[in-house]
Amino acid sequence: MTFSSADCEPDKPEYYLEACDLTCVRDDQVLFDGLNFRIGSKQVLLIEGKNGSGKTSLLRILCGLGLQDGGEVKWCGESIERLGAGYHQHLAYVGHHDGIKRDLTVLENLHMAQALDQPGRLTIDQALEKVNLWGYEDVQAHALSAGQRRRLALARLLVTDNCLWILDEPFTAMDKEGIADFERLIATHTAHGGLVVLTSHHSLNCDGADVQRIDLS
Amino acid sequence: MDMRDFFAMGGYAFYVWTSYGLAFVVLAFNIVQPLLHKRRVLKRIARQIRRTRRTA
Amino acid sequence: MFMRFFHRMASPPYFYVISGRWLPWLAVICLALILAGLYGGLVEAPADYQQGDSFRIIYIHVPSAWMSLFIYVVMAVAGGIGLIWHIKLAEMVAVSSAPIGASFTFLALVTGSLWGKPMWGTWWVWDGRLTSELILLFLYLGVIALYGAIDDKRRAGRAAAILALVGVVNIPIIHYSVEWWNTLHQGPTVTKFDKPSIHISMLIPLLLMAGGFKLFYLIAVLMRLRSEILERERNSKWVTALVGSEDRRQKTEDRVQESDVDPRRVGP
Amino acid sequence: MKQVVCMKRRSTLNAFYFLLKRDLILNFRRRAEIANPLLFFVIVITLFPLGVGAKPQLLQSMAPGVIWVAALLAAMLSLDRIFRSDFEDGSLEQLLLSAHPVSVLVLAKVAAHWLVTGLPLLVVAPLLAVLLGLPVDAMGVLVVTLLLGTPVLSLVGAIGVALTVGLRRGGIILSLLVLPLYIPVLIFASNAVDMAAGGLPVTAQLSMLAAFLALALALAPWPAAAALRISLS
Repeated sequence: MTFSSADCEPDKPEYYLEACDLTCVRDDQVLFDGLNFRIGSKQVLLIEGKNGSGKTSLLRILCGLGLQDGGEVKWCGESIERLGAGYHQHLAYVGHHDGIKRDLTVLENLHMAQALDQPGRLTIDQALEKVNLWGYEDVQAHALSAGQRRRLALARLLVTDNCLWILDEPFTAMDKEGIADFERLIATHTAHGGLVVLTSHHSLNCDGADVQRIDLS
Repeated sequence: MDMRDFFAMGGYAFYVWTSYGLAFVVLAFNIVQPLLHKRRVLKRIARQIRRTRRTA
Repeated sequence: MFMRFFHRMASPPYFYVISGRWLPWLAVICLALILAGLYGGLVEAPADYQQGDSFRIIYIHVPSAWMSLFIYVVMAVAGGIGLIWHIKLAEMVAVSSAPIGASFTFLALVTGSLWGKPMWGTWWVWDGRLTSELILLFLYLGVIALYGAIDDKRRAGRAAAILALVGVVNIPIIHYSVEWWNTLHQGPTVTKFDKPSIHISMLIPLLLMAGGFKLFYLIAVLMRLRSEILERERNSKWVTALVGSEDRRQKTEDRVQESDVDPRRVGP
Repeated sequence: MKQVVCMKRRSTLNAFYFLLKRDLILNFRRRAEIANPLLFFVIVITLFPLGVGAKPQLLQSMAPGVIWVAALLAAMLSLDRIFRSDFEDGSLEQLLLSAHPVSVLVLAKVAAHWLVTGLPLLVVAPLLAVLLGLPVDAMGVLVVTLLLGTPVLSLVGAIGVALTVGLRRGGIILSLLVLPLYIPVLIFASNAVDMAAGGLPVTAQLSMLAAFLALALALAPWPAAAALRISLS
């Protein structure tokens, strides 16, 4: 099954992510067992659970970074292990470590992100506008505050072409106004047919997006 | 070849018997160590079962 | 039929039970082989005309040198299978073979130097084969150290498998480089360190010992594998059932011992 | 699975170029760190005459081996820098999740590392060879062996670094994993310089080094990428 870049437009609604009885054991502790879910376009999956309940492990398994002890993750019906780069081109992941090089400027970080995947719909200026980091182009990342670095990591989602967002507690170190902005971004992304999987302690009020919830604890 | 000649090994007794002795030690080590390891593992699992049985 | 056998063997509980049954028989055959080889080598075989009785070290040195290379290849192949088809058992075979291979390499090195001492008067000769053996020992220690350094045992197994594969690709390169390097410095004057042209009565014990060592490796790796399986599957039901039943049997034995101890006699 | 339309392949080259440029920028932003392997190289070479005495005849016969062992150790010590900073700030995960094959990206990082550590060794080595009294006509061959050898050190070293990137004390184990794999390069390179010092032909040794380079270029990135995937899992 080939994916030409044309049909990677998020507006095509037939993408879906599926987990088939996923099992994960971290040093003797069964974090989750026989986990099944499926989310399609325009849907958001919120993963809740107290600390240490395996939220991050689940996200890393969904990205193909982590290794599950059982079960399988499928993207459009095909196992992500076999798809490899074919799956990663549709995926954007923001983990605990924001993946921002401290010595590079904002602009260089975003150019690098675009080089690693495909340039997305928004230009860099538009993306910076949306996460209100406009004007910070030449600032080196180590000069930014934690919240600003978080927003830069989220700007990376906007400048690259991806349908699936996997976010690990995106709202940490962000102020109330930043959270509201980002919830709007999630809403527009899903409106365009994108999928979002995220973990968060805050209650997510994304009007218009069909939110599923999974509680791991 | 009576016993004394046998152990003398034509004057090379030291080299021959240390090699064979070392071989025996190495082979024995490779048998004994897994046994000890297995016993330790079994004991740890047994303790874990007792712990889970008491809390369950 | 073979695929079905191989498939069922890959499941840890089945493998644990089967290997438990085979071990005693393998041990008996291995012991027989080694004793026959020892008898043939130490008593039957005539002394070498040139080296006298010191040549009998060959019956330990050469088989363990063969084993060190053989085990590394088995480790790399098992590691490769474990990586490509995600078979946990193959990964465990690779990891369990590393210490055994390292001990055979160490044995080959020391017996080589013990054999070299009477012939050349020095404990260590920078001979091509001994140097390759020493580097092989470093490769083994690398795999063992890497496996020991990573806490998550599954990840450690896969990392060690990759290192073993990279190592096995490098072994021929290192071997021929060292051989070529050896001809540079030593020159052809040194008697070939090879086995002396071997008479049939000397060859039989050598093959017996080699067979015995291969069987010994199988036994040692099975034993390590069984405890590795128990450790990795300690949460699974079959292990708890197995250990549970053994635990209860252990308790009943303790209770029986306590009751027949004469209360009057003061315990140690 | 057939890879996607040719537009993607061009951008894999583009990604390679971008990652190479990014790493060079990062290294030049921390220029001081480039000097460390060079200083180590110089210090190790100056130690030898102090250790074994300064008899010119002895030094000259030892010069090729000493220079190459020092170059090898300097290259190995700087290997940690390839993935360490990326691992700590999470951009290594972004590399693994990129749309392009990871082995190409690993090749870019190794190329950047070689340009920053291997190449400077090439420049400094002839000057230090003078310290050890290496005859002048061997300088050319010394530089050629370093030119062919140091990339192999970086490529093979990248596999070792990828395996130990997740470990807290990975440095010690890295040397145990990587040094045995450096031995063929050391043997042929130092012998080439030795022969050149004696005025003998060195084509055989240099062609072996070139063969090692070709082998490493072809085979090393794939296990390094697989090792990264495992270290981050």
